[in-house]
Amino acid sequence: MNAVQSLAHFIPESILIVTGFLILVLDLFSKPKRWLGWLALAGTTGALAYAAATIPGNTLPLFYGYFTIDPFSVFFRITALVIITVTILMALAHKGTPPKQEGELYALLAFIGTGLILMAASTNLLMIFISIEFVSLTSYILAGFEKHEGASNEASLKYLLFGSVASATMLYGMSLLFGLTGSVELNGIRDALAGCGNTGPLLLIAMALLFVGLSFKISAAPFHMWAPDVYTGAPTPIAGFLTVGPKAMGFAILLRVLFIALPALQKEWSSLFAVLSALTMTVGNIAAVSQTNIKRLLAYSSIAQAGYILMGIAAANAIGLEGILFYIAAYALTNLGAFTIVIVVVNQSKSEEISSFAGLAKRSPFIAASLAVFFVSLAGIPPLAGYFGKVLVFAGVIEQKLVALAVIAAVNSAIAAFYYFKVVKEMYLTEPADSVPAERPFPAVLATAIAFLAIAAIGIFPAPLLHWASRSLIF
Amino acid sequence: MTPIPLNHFVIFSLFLFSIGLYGTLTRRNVIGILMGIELMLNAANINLIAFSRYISPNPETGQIFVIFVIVLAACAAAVGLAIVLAMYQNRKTVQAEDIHILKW
Amino acid sequence: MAYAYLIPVFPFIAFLIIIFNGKRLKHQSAAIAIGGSLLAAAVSTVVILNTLKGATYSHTFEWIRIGTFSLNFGILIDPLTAMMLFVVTYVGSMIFIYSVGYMHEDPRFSRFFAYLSLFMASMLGLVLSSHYVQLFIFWELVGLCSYFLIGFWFEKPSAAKAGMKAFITTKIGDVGFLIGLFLLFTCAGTLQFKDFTPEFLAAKTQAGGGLFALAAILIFAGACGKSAQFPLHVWLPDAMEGPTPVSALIHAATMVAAGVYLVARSFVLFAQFPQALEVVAVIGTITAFMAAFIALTATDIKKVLAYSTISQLGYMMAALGLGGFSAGTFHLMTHAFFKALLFLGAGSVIHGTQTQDLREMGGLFPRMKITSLTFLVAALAISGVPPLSGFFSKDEILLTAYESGSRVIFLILLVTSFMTAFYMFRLFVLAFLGKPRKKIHAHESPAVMTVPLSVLALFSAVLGIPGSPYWNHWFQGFIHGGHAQEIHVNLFVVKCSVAAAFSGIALAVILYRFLPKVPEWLAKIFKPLYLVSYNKFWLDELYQLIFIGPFKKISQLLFRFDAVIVDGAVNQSAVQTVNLSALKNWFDQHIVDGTVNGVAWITQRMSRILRKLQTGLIQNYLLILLLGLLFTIVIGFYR
Amino acid sequence: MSTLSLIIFLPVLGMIGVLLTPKTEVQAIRRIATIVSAVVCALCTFLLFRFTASQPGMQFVEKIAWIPQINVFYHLGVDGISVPMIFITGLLSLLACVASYGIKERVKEYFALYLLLETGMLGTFCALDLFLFYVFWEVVLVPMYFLIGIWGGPRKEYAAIKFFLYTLAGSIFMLLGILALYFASTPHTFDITVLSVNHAFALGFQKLVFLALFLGFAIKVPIWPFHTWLPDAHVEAPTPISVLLAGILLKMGTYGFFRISYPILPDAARWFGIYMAILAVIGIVYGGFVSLAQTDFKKMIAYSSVSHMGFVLLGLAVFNYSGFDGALLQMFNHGTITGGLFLLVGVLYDRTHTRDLSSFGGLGARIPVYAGMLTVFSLASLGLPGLSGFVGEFLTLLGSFVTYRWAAAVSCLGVVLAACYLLWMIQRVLLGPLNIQWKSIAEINRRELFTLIPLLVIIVFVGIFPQVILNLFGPTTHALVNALGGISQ
Amino acid sequence: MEILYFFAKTGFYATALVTLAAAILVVTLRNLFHCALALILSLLGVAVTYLYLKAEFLAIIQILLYIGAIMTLLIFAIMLTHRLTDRSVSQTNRQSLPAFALLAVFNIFFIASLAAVPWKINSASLAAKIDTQALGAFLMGPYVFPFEIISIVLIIALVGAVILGRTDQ
Repeated sequence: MNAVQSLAHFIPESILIVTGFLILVLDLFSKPKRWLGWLALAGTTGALAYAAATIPGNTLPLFYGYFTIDPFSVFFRITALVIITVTILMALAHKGTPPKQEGELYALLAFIGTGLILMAASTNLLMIFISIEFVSLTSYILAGFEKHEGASNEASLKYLLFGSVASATMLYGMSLLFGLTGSVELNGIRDALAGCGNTGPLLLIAMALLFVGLSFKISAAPFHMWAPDVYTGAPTPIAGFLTVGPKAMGFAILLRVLFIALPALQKEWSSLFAVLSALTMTVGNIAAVSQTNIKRLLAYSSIAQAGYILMGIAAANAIGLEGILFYIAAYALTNLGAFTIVIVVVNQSKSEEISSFAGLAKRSPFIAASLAVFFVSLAGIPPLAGYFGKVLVFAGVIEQKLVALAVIAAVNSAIAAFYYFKVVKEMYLTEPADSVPAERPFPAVLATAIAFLAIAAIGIFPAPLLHWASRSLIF
Repeated sequence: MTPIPLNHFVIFSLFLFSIGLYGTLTRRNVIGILMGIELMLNAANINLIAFSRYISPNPETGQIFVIFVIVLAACAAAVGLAIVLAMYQNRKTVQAEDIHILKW
Repeated sequence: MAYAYLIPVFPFIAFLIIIFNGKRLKHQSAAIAIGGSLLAAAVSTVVILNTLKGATYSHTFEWIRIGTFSLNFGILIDPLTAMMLFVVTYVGSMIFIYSVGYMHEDPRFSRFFAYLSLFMASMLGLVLSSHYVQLFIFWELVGLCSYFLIGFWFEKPSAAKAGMKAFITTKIGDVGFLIGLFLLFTCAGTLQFKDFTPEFLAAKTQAGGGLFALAAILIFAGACGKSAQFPLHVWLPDAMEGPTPVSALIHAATMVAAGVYLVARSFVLFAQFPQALEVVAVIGTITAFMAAFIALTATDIKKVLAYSTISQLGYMMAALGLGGFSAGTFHLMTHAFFKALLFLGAGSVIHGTQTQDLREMGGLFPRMKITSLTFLVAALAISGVPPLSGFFSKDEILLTAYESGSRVIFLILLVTSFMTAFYMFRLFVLAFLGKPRKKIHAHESPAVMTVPLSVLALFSAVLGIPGSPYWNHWFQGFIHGGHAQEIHVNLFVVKCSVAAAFSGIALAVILYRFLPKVPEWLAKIFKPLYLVSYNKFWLDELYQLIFIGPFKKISQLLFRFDAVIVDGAVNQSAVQTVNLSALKNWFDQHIVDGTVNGVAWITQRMSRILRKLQTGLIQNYLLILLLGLLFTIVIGFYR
Repeated sequence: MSTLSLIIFLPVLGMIGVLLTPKTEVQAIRRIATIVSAVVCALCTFLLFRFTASQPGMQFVEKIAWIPQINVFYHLGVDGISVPMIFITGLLSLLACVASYGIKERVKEYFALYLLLETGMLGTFCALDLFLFYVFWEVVLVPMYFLIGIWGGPRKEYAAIKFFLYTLAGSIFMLLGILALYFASTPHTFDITVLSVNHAFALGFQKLVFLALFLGFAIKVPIWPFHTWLPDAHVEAPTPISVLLAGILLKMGTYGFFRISYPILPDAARWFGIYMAILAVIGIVYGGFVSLAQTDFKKMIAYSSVSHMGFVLLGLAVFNYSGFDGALLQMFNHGTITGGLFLLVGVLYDRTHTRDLSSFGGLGARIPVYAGMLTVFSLASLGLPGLSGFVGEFLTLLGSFVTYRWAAAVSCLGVVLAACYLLWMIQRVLLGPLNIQWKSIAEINRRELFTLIPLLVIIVFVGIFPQVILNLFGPTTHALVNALGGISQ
Repeated sequence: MEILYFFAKTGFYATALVTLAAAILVVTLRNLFHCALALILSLLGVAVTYLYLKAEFLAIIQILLYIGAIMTLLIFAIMLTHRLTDRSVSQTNRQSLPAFALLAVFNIFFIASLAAVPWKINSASLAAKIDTQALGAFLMGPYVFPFEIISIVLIIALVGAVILGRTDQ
């Protein structure tokens, strides 16, 4: 489809881009900047509404195939828009953004939303690289947004360095893949590989190099080392965003690469991801156990969650893939909800230590209950959304008879429950230091409510989402 | 005429890549690390162009890819230096070993 | 005789009325209890009269049915049942009446009668049972009542302990009983009494069920517990902590006889397997002798009677074990009356003197004439002085022993008979004759106590007659279901028996009435023997040493095992190691305060290692990235 | 809404009601919770009477597609195995609710969680879909964590997290087993009734799945050596929660064997029978010995549960009519008896604030009604004939004797030990000279009696007329035994 | 002609050697300023390599854009580190040995694998001539979308650099 025709299907992204530029412009003339956030919110909501209302049933290779709208990318497009909407709400609730820079923050968030969708809609190596760099570059900036905070600087810098090395490595892998197959189109790569049948060892090296970049994006061990530091140092709303947004889209790309371009190597990569999955969840969970900083705990938790999602890839069967999509949606909502609560609490206590959650249940029962529900969902306890995601990926693994992985994951789930409940314990079982109820900014309440209701609804009626996920598996 | 064998380009780029990676791993200075990254990107670029020329049915693919890579590298350099600058303002250091308040 | 089920119902109703209205009823509860027992006695009388005419009755209903397996409970009335009914209702009623006087002052008067009624109901239920499991149920219930009544004065720690000891000791026997029942059931496929006929057993044995003897012996274990047979007899002397009427009713006349009843009831089974019978005989003989030997030196009036009871129960067991079905049951009946009488007499003495120590008594005869006389009757009866009841029943046992061919058992039983006479009269002399050894304000008990004494004395005196040659051994025929038994009188045995009785009496009277120094002197000469007797063969101590102590040890050990090993071996060892290091604080904070099992500990440990990797230095991260890359490649290659 | 759904979700409605009530309105909150529990209890009783015992199949079936993509159904139904459990759950929930009036802190949260717990428990016993079963199974977990953790004793946090993690770890393995079953079946299904009929799984597979499920169930029961969470949880939990824990939660484990492991994995079940019997016997004897060593009243009862649940397991291990019936009956009985004992411990603890057995003594004279109650429940617990405990133990032992003579024989030691520790407990609490400290201790009050009398009635009734309840589940268990190829005796 | 090719080939290998040598200097020299110079040399070498691959436009881009960017880098480096570079401490950290070892392993793997690769040389492409005009047409044609996206990225980078880089007291 040519560029002009394509624009008709590019409206949600256009809305975001226009919103971004509009904010950048308005920012110059406006002293109070808060309303710009609401403007951004309006933009993302509008984009979301439009995207949700116009779901094309077939595959649309927009812009000469550089932006593919298919059920798969639609799923991630809507996920991305939800993520970015909630992130803007979080940013609105967060205290600590330098007032001067607020406008740019919302603009960047609007832009990064576009970047996320690009990632999901990329079907060739070029667009994959560009969109990843798009999101990464914006993320580097966002992570360092509170530039007077040493931690924020450091997070940003580490993210940049690690991200750039990973990107360069990935690019090197891409170049080899290009050389081995003569194509940058995922379809072309598949055809080339299917044709030759004999997959040389260099292909494996290329694949490994490529996976470095993708694994960096989804923070799979051992390419996760940046994640805890960055999530801890970045401003909380950004940290929340980073744990879900780029990760979710990273999975989207990974799925496309694996299932479109590299089905010929399925044996190789499925066992590779089985190992990475086990390693990732184990590392994430075990490291999380001894954390005392809530953001850091959530950072490791999000690493572990990536490990669970990888189980679906290791399984590489229908239910596992449905599980991945389902898991990503559920996990995104839950984690964003949890970070929202962290914002609320940290706004007041100024401390990110878990001890600042002490007795929260008495001070602000609703907030505490919400966080408890989020953690229960993350721990995979029914009947909440997180549970069903976990069941599906477990199911995928079991169907493939990867018993060892299943057992490792089971043990990990128990370990995970321990640290999630460490926080729950702090909220419910420990006496509060004071009885001042936490301040509840409206955007935070809204974000929490969205997350809460969504995960409860998905938990009790998982069928629609599952249905959607299974329908979205058409690349 | 016999063109230069493709493998020679690949090996050349491999070495360049390795040297760049080595630099990122060992330079104490953040700017040094960034330089290493540039070398790695260039290595990839050589590959892309070489393969584009030798293998791809669409010989422009690699070149255009490289153009985008170079632009993105420039963007990354800009952002990276901005971050380094912000860092330097706060912490008065650009030594990688001093950047470790975030750990564990 | 369909109304027979009413027999246990009356006392049970009495129990229900009293237990729920105890506070309101106060002393009226005695009337209700006595009413219950008398009604039971009345109905029993009708039943017994019917039985005497040769009628039997059985009725069953289904209690539990699981698939093809069912437990059909019901009522079985045959001569043996009739005899037991007679004993239980008559002796029981007398003791109920007696208790009104004895317990008059007690604050838990009504509670006492409630328990007594419950016991009566359970005991009657036991007697009427037509099925082993049904019997077992009532068997346990009488045990429970015994537990309650022994510990009736539970403020006394010794009483509370005695109750527990009784319950647990008998429970051990009961477990044997229960396993025996299971075994019997698996062998025979039924547990109905009436199914066990010699033909049936013979058929089953032929078919290959060879475990019957073991089942019988295990059932006998239950009887051992209940009837205080060696080695489970240790609870009975302690059970004397209960009020004396309880001792009389439960621990002399009825409940302890239930073991004998059980063996008698299962006699067909035992008779089929000589090995089982042998065990019964040997245990009975040992018990008879041992208990009598201990009784020689006991100084507590009730303890003497308790050992005497054990000894007499051993006698009965021995009789059954030697094949003397009628001899054993006959002695059961006569013993119930005279032993109840003895206990009640002793109770009267205790009531009158407020002491149980023989060494403090003496010279009660003039002050407690009725008590003394009735006691004398009972003592003569138990000693086997003709023509009182005990003579005939005991004589038959000795005859059985003699004819069984086992001379050793015969001799031992004979010696036991001698000792019985001796310690009985030692007791009688010490308590009633001579001069008071201490200032005690003895007085005769009220009529409500002495009248039952007199009635029981009457029975004790004449109850031997139905089984005597004068009635042509009518009782023996009756108990065998109307088949007249050929029993020839063996004059040698009679002579021996009479000689033993009289010599025992004479020796006791001489030693304790006229030569009071000699017993002490004898005790010194035969010091080892004396000590053995006085310390009851050290069995309590032995049990403490080999059972109770180790059990407690095991339980403590297992508890510690549970806390230490099962509950996180790693964890605990971790505590130890970590205590040594400076990590203690960390440990307390994270482990003791958070989690505590081994997995958690390992997790924490690994967590720390992982934290070490997370140095915060970006280049370390990058190095790991490179490692990861190689790792990935290697996995790809060597998948 | 149909009966079962109503039973299951009424508590949730009640929870919402409680949540909507201001937290200062303590009376109203209690009233809502009590009324809801009472209605549920009434419905459970209704269910008990409307249930047609002679039919072995499922009744009151409800089946609605829940997650059609993976064949998950909201599938409820009851048979003879679940009906008694549902009944006792309804009953104990009501009684424990009344017993919860003693809770003074954070009442609103308490009752909200309490009602959620009730839903989970009832749901577990009604679910006929493995997926649904697992959901309800886990729903029990979270409220329980809070109920122990917030309202528990001094070491509540430790006990709560230990309970939580231990059970969770087990149940995740159970989930793996469930998923394996799903994939092994063709067409893929979670339906317990379908899986039970259609079992052509290979033995190796069965064993593996059985082990996975076993881990989940065994921890819940708890089977030795997975029991160590139990004493801690019991000791720290508030009285009503201990009641539910002992009375119902433990049964969920053994129920799982009856409902899932056995019908679906018959070959593995038979293969593991002997090992289960061994564990059962160890549990019985071990629990008895360890109970004997306790000085803490509650801990003693807790360990006695290990012993008593051992009997259930023993009955389960023997594959014959009397074994299974005995096991089920023992489950039912243990619920009533141990529930009652925990209530009684609570009554005493409320008055004395100690559970140290050595600090009591002679209370029998001071509070005779309480003493009577404690005695009767203890006697029932030690298996006195005439009370319900005996029948269960008897049938279990009888059944096990048929299959494993040695197991039955050794287990009898547990019977003796039960007598030892319970009577010793009675002696230390009720008998002996009165400890002067408690000379003005108050007699058990009417509310507390209300919580005990129904249990007492059941204990006596079942003790005397066991056939009534045996009829209830007999046809179902016998059908199960037949399906397992066990001995029809 | 042959000799010309020979020189051309030799020229390529010489360029490659120089490039690699310069790259090694980049990662080993102590003085950051010297490193930057070496980097320029190295990038120039890459540009020459592009010429060998008949990508003249790319070579120009490489020189203009890359060297431009590097100049910026250089300026910042000097600006920020003129005090730091004088330190006589090593500019490499303690990881050099493991890094070297791991990279050596990687290279061995790589080269070993490389030998086995049957490159499918496309002679049509080899012969094809891609001039600047054609590239421009491609960029404005099928590649317009990535091109537009890149422009957004550039703006973002610009905004980001401004936000993070500006000093606002």
